[in-house]
Formats: sequence, structure tokens, C-alpha cells
Amino acid sequence: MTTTTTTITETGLWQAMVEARAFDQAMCRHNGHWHEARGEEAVFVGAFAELGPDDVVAPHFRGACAVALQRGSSPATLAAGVFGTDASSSGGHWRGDICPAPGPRSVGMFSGSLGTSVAYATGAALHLSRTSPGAVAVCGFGDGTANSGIVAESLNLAAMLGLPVVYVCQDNQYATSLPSAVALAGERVSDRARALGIPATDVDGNDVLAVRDAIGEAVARARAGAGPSFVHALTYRMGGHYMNDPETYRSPEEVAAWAERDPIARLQDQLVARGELTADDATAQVRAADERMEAIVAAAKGASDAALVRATSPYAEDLRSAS
Amino acid sequence: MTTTTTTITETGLWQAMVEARAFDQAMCRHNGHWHEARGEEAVFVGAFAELGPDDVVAPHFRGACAVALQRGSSPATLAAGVFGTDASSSGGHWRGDICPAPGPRSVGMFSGSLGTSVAYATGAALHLSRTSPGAVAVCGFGDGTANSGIVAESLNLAAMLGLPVVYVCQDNQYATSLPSAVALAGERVSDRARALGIPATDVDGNDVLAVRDAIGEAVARARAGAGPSFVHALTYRMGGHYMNDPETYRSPEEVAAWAERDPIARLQDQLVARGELTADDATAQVRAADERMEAIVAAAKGASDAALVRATSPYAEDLRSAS
Amino acid sequence: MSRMTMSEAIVAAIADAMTADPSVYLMGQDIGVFGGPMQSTKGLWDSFGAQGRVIDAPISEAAMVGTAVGAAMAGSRPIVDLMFAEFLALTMTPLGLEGSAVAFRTRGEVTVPLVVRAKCGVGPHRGHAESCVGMLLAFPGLKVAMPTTPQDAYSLTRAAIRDDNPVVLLEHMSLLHGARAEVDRTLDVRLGAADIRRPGRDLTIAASGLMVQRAVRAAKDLAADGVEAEVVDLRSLAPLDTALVRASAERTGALLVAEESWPGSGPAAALCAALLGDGDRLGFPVRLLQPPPTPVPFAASLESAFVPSVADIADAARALHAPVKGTVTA
Amino acid sequence: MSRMTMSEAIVAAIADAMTADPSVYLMGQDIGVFGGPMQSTKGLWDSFGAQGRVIDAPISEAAMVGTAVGAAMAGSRPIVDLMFAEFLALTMTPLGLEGSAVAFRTRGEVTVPLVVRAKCGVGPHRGHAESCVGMLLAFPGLKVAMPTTPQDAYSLTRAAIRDDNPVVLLEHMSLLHGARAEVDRTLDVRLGAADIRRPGRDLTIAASGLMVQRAVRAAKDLAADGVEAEVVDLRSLAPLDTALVRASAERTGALLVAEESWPGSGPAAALCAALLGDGDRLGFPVRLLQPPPTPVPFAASLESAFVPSVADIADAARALHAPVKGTVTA
Ligand SMILES: Cc1ncc(C[n+]2csc(CCOP(=O)(O)OP(=O)(O)O)c2C)c(N)n1
Ligand SMILES: Cc1ncc(C[n+]2csc(CCOP(=O)(O)OP(=O)(O)O)c2C)c(N)n1
Ligand SMILES: [Mg+2]
Ligand SMILES: [Mg+2]
Repeated sequence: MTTTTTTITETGLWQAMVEARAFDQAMCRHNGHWHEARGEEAVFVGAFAELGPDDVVAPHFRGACAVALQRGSSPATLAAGVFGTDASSSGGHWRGDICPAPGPRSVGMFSGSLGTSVAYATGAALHLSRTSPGAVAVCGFGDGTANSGIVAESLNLAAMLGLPVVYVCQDNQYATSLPSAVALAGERVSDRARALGIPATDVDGNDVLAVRDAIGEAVARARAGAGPSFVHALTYRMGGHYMNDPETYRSPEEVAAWAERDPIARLQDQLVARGELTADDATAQVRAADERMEAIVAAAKGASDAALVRATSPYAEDLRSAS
Repeated sequence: MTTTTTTITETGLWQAMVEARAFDQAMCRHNGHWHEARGEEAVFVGAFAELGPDDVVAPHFRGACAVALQRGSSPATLAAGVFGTDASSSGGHWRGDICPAPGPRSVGMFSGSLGTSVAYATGAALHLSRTSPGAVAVCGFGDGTANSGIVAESLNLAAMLGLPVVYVCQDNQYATSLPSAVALAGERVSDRARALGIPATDVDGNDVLAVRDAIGEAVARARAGAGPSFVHALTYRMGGHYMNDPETYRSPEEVAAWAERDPIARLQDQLVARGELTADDATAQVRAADERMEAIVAAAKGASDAALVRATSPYAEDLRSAS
Repeated sequence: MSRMTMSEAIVAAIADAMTADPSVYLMGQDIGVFGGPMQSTKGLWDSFGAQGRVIDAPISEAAMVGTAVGAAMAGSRPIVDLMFAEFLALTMTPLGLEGSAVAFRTRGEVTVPLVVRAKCGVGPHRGHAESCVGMLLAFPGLKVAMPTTPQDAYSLTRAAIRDDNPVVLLEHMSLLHGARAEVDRTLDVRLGAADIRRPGRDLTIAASGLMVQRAVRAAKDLAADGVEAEVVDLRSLAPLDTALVRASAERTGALLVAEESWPGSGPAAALCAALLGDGDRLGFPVRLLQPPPTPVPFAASLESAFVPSVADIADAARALHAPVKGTVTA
Repeated sequence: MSRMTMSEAIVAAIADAMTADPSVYLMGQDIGVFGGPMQSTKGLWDSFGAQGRVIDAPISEAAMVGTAVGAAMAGSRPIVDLMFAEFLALTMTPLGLEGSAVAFRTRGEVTVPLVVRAKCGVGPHRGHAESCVGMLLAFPGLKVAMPTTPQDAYSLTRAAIRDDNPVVLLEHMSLLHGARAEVDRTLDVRLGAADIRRPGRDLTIAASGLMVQRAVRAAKDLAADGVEAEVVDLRSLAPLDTALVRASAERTGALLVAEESWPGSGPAAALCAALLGDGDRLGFPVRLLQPPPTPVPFAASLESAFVPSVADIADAARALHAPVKGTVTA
């Protein structure tokens, strides 16, 4: 069993959420194509916080940049990837918003088509089970994505083969305009996993500690060779599906009610109450993160894409010999 | 609510099974490409017996000809369809074994690719719900097919829209060589439907009366506008997956044990015990059916395909103007 | 007559069809109260939502198309709004392999009158540019239409809904919300018929989608040099109107095909095969202008270098026109 | 050296690769104790089953290929036995749209070394004949190989496993269990290279799969009439070796393309586009011999009328050869 797991403090989790939101909000200001993740930080920060470098991540697209940040990507490189400019790691060939740091330990969306990344994570887990016992793949996907056929197929395959993978349904209650309460037939989406014999938990997705604990259990099970798990984290998309979403499909009251349950404020209140953080320090840290990300994203937005070189072959060997 | 339901007696069910097996066994003797359905008759005869002409059927490929027989297709036409000769209804354009009588009330496989017919049945149910309240679609599929993504997607859609459709999993315990006990992760495949809020039953698929009753309840629910249902019928494929299957994946003992539970013998014993059928009469009827189907299938096998005309356009308008 | 964008014209054609024929219904993601991705179903929810004929679907494209195939066989005339053409890749078994084969398999007795709408193309919506048109052309029985004007958008949508075969309607995102133009709701356009968008005598430029618009602009540039290009809007990518293209090129003496789709498969390759394959020698040279055989790159600068520009088209036309007409150069 | 059928040669290449490289594993339906559909994995279960490297999959083709893409990115070199090529239509998102784009999107830093095996073609197994090759050619980054001899079956399978790009191996059911021939396990064949199967001076016949075998037979018939046909086995359908075909046809003066795939999309159309599209006139006439643009009919008689026969190929070659060489007939 590998011991790559790092332990992050509760303050560290709070900081990761603050940083995630700072990047996210800076993108909202500067990028009309951004998909805002405000309100959902507890899910993706909690789900991916404790993984090590040998583990594979396949986060949901909403929050994917935050996961890359957490795993050490530079925000400037990530921002360049989102804008598709010179400093991007893909040389402008790829949309850096939805799979910001592709690599052998980070598999994600490779077109704009949802669902497949759940299979990729499952396949990565198969690879891990053969080559790195103790390593695990963690895979996030939205409530909407949960309905696509390849998700059902992948879960069945993982259960059948006992693969070390943790599925995290980031249920922000909407697939664009369609409420998950309507689109996800049945009482609980986690029952779909249970029906396959996959241990499943339902957690408050606005409570980062609850998410971390649920994932921790699931990860431990996977590392021990006991197969896949499923975590359903109920949260809320505080912003629109994308910038300028008219949001005709939900009421301002509903949005306001969920704003009361902001995951960052919630943990912050706990930390302050416990004396692990002062309100002033929290405000200062938030401001510092916001300012840092604002500067990085603004600079990235203004950066040039003049030096990008267009690949004219899709084949690995041609791309390598060209570079 | 339409009242197209016909009521078939228990002797009628027995006769339908006898006829199904007679056709099936004649095909085994004459067609090397046939997929034997022996042992599974209680599922497809029981599932489709009580439907009316306004209802849509989409049987599993194994047993599809029996369902067509039940709904009034001539065995000679069906046999010609299987061999692809002059008398076939498709003029030789289609494999008559897996979707023997395509039409607005019989939708099925249109290539050799499994799974899609579950979506077709679901769509037909959507059509029925809009145009013929009270009508229902009944859809059969194998345990192996149950794992394909489009099945999961279709069930979710049917549950979400409350469609009048009954899903029947004809679990003969194998997908070719892969046991359903291995491939269908989880305790019971019916739990997948339950997870979607779809009422589900598990029945003895070698007991045609139990199948008929379970389907009857499900059909009544659909006719009443109460949405989809799922019936899992456990049965056994007494023959190979196809002719000349080496069957290296299971033991002769297992096959022999299930032969004891032959659904036809089982109902026959009950009918004889109750005095509704004499053993002699039963034997005579079986022999008559066998002789009739043997003659029909043998004749079909010898028939010519000389007069078939090859369509050279796939478009509806060209095909119509050509005929 | 009223002035509409292409997007409005498609919606109008659907609304008119739904009003006239109760067997028409629409399924798609976010097509209800949301009004459709990029307003693709604007107003339809208000008119037909209460009748259950505008159905918001979960993310399950194979089942969206699969249920539509089943409903179509049973008697409906469904329209599936698939949002983006790249999602067509999720639906090829029910749509291409099976739905498009039913009429053939039953010799026309059972049909699948189904329309699948799909947005594609480089442009305002970063990402989702792939049309996957080569994949569509690989399945016999599937028709593919791609309007470039509000009138064609209306008339081709209507024709697609009336057609008894599955039809994919490719809606180019750079054209959908372009200029409004008069739309005559009584005008029929047959699926399978190309159209001469601009007459000319010196060479033929065949194109579809955004490339038609760019070809017309290139033709204006060329006209300034005294070269009169005829622009053929393919409109129907399957079946292809090879006869019209051939006749035009035989008249003008040269054919330039400008396409946004990948080489190797798609309308340009299909056209070449149809023109070339009968063993006769072509009386005119052919030049294909297409992106390289790679996925669509993301960066704005790369994307615009990827797709033929107005200048690329004009330059290629000049080069093709330059050799003395009729000379065999090889 | 040992004598093998094509099927045995493919299995041998897989076994050798699995022995040499622990990152190679195999997933497919009925590939375990059953030995693979049509014996496609005969013996592999005994050698590698206990190591968990021969994985029996449930019916879930999208996930089979999707997990393979993920495993390949993570460091494995998976082989998916998809059984029949028509099931490729279930996998186009992970295989075509995404898996084949990863190397491009990451500029070669992340690759998807994946082989997908798929049986196709008319022949002994009634049904499942569709190769869907046009669909495959629609996705840049995907390689497609189709061996026609035991040697090529071995060498191309090995090359496919070693390749860092996704490769589809199309295995023609009428050839797989044909005659045995010597296989040299040291011989390399590059993906992307066509081969001259029979030299000739009078015309070129380019073909793939079963059509190569028929073209060679037709060439024998033609030789009896004094016409020497050169037969080019395309072998690699993507990328296509246009250069070899062009050079051959320029030398012989005429090109006949015999294909089992549908017109409009597939290797024949891709070849036409590549030959024709540069604006130069071809120095030789081209004739395509393909099935009509319909699904494969079922009846034995219809199926055999559907696909070009030896006689069809010989007749088309004669007609193409008949006009005085070099004359423009249009
Ligand atoms: C296969 C597929 N279908 C549809 C879409 C269009 N689409 C993009 S985001 C989105 C909503 C996704 O919902 P969910 O999975 O809940 O994620 P969320 O946006 O809520 O984070 C949709 C439908 C897509 N990208 N891929
Ligand atoms: C999508 C797809 N994958 C694989 C196959 C090959 N195949 C044909 S029958 C069969 C077994 C099907 O199992 P099941 O659904 O249980 O039906 P059964 O054969 O047991 O009646 C398989 C795998 C297929 N036809 N379609
Ligand atoms: Mg969501
Ligand atoms: Mg079965």
C-alpha cells in the first residue's frame, strides 16, 4: 500500500476553498465562457484534498481548475490554458477550463462531451490496480452527467472488477436548467451505486469536512483493495450555468436560501469559533487570494497568443518530432 | 383505457410454449446460425401473451420469432425471414431471426447491436402515451444486454416521464460465456430499476404463470398511467449460445439440473394433474407441433432466393416508388 | 413574409410543423423554460410545452435519439435537439447504423421520420465546433442538410420534418444569429438539391455552411480582379447534388471545394469520389481547401488559421484559375 | 518461422507483446475461457488469464473503450477486442472524438496507445458485416489497419500495439481463418504503408480486405487476356498511402479502386480526395467499384450481389484498360 496521502488541516481546506473561489471569481470577471463554481467548493476541495501524486484525479469540469491548483499547478499556467494563450501548457490546442492539466495522473474531458471522463477514471483505476497497488482514482461528475450511459457502464465494470476508484457525484441540483430532482429518477442517485453493490454515502456537499471524511473512507476502502465507492454530495450552484445565464428556471429566493449555506463561510465560522482563525485574518487572506488571482487572471487575459504554433498532424510521433 | 387485452388460458400458454419450442428446435436442426431459446419459453411467452394489437412489443432477440408467432405471424413467413428467401417479408434485406416482424407495433433490433431496442420500446411508449392512452409497450432484453448504457439511459427517461412501458429482463444466466452472476454487479438486476423509482419484481422465469402474473400487474400499472415497471425473470438457456457452442464455460451438471426445471414440462404436469390435459393429448399435441414446424422450416430452408430484388437506395421514397 | 435570422427561421418552421401536425414533438436538453441552448427553441415552450410536446431531456443522448427512433417507427415525427454536433458521436448506433437502415430493411414499409438538430462550427461559442459530418456520411440512409440562409433554414427544416428518413440538420453557430432576411413560408426546398448562391463563369466554388458565406465574400474580391466565381451552396451534404456541381464546373472549367470539415471524409471527399469514380476523366481541375486533418484547436488564433479564410479561398481560386483553361497539368 | 492463419498470427502477435511488455492487457467479451468470438483470443486465457490480463467484459462497449483510453493515458497499452466493427459505433466519443485527440491536444505529451480489434466483412458469419470504416476515417488521430495476409496480420498487430496512437485493427471474417502461410516474427511493417501485392504494368487495382484477395484473382483472369494488373493492398486505411497508389497508377496509367465499404465515405473517397484535391489534373482515369450506398442486405444472394466479385473487378478493369491509354474521355 502506498503512503502518498498527505494530511491537510482544516484551515488548509478553508484556504484551498478560498483560493479556488478567488480563481473562479477572477475568471467570472474576465472570461465570458467561464462556468462559475461558486458554492460547490466543499465538494471538489474535499474530494481531492487528500490524494497523493500516485493517485489519479478526474474532477468534474466545474471546479477542475481548483483541483489542478490543489495539486500544484501554477494559476498563471492554468489561466493561460483557459484563455488559450502562449503560456498555456497545451500551446493553445486545448480548452484549459475543463481539463486543465492532462497527464497520466489527471485524466478528464477531452472534448466538450460529458460522461466519458468517468470511464477514463475507471480505466486509470484498472491500470493502478495492475501496477500500483494502494493507489486510487477519484472521479467527479455532475448530477446531470450521472445520467449518461457510460457512467452506468463504468460503475458496473468497476464493481465487477473491484477497481480502486471513488465516484463523487457533485450534485449542484441542476444540469444547466434541468433540476436534478426531476432528471435523476428515483429517491437518491446513490441508490444506483448501491444497486451495483457499491458502498455509497450521501453527504452534505456544503460541508467540506463531511465530504473529506466520506471520501477518506471510500479512498481507504479502495487502497485496501475493497473496490469502488460512491459519494453523493449535495450542493448548490450559486451562480448561473455560465456567465449571462438568465436563470429563468429557478427563483431568486431559492438562490438566496442556498447563499446562506456558503461552504466557505461555514467552515470559516467554525474555525473562528474554535479560535483557529480570526475574522480579520480570514478577511485578509481572502482579500490577498482575490488580489493575487485577479492579477494573474487579468494578466493572462491580456497575454498574447501570437507565438502559438499550430500542429498539423494529430499523431503522437509527428507531434513529438515537431517539438 | 383501451380494452385490447385478450385472455389466454393456461392451456393456451402451454400450447404457445410448445409451438415456440417446435419452431425453435426445427431451426436448430436446419439453421447453423440459429440462437436456441429452449428453456426460456416461459419468459417470452408469459411476457407477451396478454398484449393487444395496439400495444407495442420489442422482444429480446432470443425468442423473438416465438413472440411474432404469438402475435399472428405465419411460421412460414418467419422461417423465410430467417433464411432470407423469396417468401420473407423483407425481401431478404433483413435478418428475420432477431426482429422477425418489424412494424409500428413491433420495434426491435435493426442491426446486430444489442441494447438499442430498449430505447426503441421506450420511445414507442412515449408515442403511445401521447396518442393511445391505455396502450403499453413491453420490452424484453437479456441479462447481458442489461449492462449496456442505453438501457440505463432509457429506464431513467421512462421513469422521469412516467411512460407506459414494461421492461422484462430475460435472465438466462449467461451473456454468451459470461455468467450474469459475474457481469451484473450487485445482488439483483431489478435493484437498478428500484434505484430509479421503478416498481420491480423478481420472478421464476421458468414458471409461465408467475411471469404472466408479474407482467400483468406491470401492464395494468402502465395502462393506468402509473409509469414503467421492471420484471426480472430468472431462467436458463438450456442450449448453447449458438449452434456448436463448445460450452466450456459451464458444467454438464449445471445444464442437467436446469433441464429438470423445463418450463413446458412443468406447466404440462400441472395441467395434467388438474385434468385439463391428458398426457397422451399433450404428447400428441407436441408431436403435431413438431411435425408442422419441421415441415415448414425444412421447406423454408429449401426455398429459393432467386426472385429477391436488391434495393439500391436506402431512402424511404425510393423504396416506395420501386415497389 | 417576415424577416428572420436563421435561428428564428428554424424555430418558425418547427412551430409551423407542430401546429399543423400533432405527431411532431421536440426533445432536447434545456429546450423548455430555458428556451433552448443559444435560444434554439425560443417561444416553443410557451406554445407547446403544456401539451407535453417540448420535452426537457436528461444527459442521455443515445436514449434521446433511440427513443425518437422508436417513437418515429410507432408513428410520431420527433425532432431531437442534440445541442452540439459532437454529441452525434454518442448516437451513431440508433441513428446511423439502425434508424437509417429501417426503411431499407423493410423495403420502405416502416420508416423513421426523425430530425436531429445539431449546432456546429467555429465561431462565437468557443468549443463544440466539430460537425462530425464525415461520420454522418458513413451511414447510408441518413440525410444531412446544412442551411446557410434564413430562407433555406426555414424550408430545409420543414422538408426535414416532412421527410420519412432520418435527417440531421447541421446549424452553423457563426450563421445562426446572423443577419435577418425575408422568409417566404410557402417556398419549398427539396432535400438533396444544391443551389447556386452566386453565378459566375470562371470557376466554381462549392462549399457548405460558413464556407459559403466566405466563398461569396471571396467571389466579390475575385470580381474586383475580373474573375467571376460561381458559388455553389451544397445545402444537402447527403445526398450530395453532384450533378449540379459537375454541371457548374464543366461550364466554368474549374472546381474549388472549400470546407470546414476534416479531409479524408466528409462532403469534399464524397464529392471527389462521385466526380471521379466513373472512369471518365474530369474535364476540369479540382482543388480542395480544408483544415488540416486534426481536431479543431482551441486558441482563437489557431482556430482561425485552421479554417479556410476569405483570403485563403480567393487565393486558391486565383491559383486554380491561373493555368490556361483545359490544360492537363499533370 | 511458422505457418499460421491470419487469426493465429494476430493472436501470436498479441501473445508476444504480452510476454514482452507487462503494460499490455486485453479486454473483450468472451475472450476468457471461451477463447474469444471466432477464436480471436485462442490460448491467451491459459497464458495470461491468471495474471488478470485477459479481462472478460460485460456488454458495455463505450466503457470498454473508455476505460482503455483512461488506462492508456495512465500508462497501460490496452487492447480491446470489440468483437464486431459495427459496435465501434457505440464508442466514437471515447475513441474517435476524444482518445484520438489527446496527443494533439497535449502536443504529444500524453498519448493513448490503444488497439481496438474489430471483425467485419461479408462472409461466413451472416450479419455483422459492416466495417463502419467511413466513420473511423472521420476522426483525425485514429489509425486504421486492415491486414490481408498472415504476415501482415502479425506485423500490423505488433505495430498497432507499439504505436502511441489509437489504432483500429479491422479483421475481415472471410480472411481470418483462410489459408496458413509462413510468418516471420522479426519482420516489421510500418502503419501507413500500402503494399504491392502483385506487380503489373497495365492498370492499378487498389483495394483493402477481401477485395485484395478478389483483385488478385481478377488479375489472374486478366493476365489470361494479356492484361497485367498491379494490385495494391492499402493495408493502412488511415493514414492512407496515397503516394504509393499514385505512383503505381501513374506508371500503369489507370486506377481501379475496389472496396467493400460504402461509397461517399471510406478509403475510396479519401483516396479520391487525396489524388484529386491539389488542383493538378490526374494523369490517369479512376474507377470506383463499390457496393451501392445501402446497408448490407441479409440474403446470401443479395449479399453476394452487393459486394464486388472477382468478375466485377475483372470487368471493370477491362473497361478501364480498354480506352487508348492517356486519352481524355470526358
Ligand atoms: C454529452 C453531453 N451532453 C450535453 C452537454 C451540454 N452541457 C454542458 S454542461 C451541461 C450541464 C451538466 O450538468 P451537470 O453534470 O450537473 O454539471 P454542472 O453543469 O451542473 O456542473 C450540459 C447539459 C455536454 N457537454 N455533453
Ligand atoms: C452491443 C453488442 N455487444 C455485443 C454483442 C455480441 N453478442 C451477441 S449475443 C451476446 C450475448 C447477449 O447476452 P444476453 O443479453 O444475456 O442475451 P442471451 O444471448 O443470453 O439471450 C453478445 C455479447 C452484440 N450483439 N451487441
Ligand atoms: Mg449539475
Ligand atoms: Mg443471457
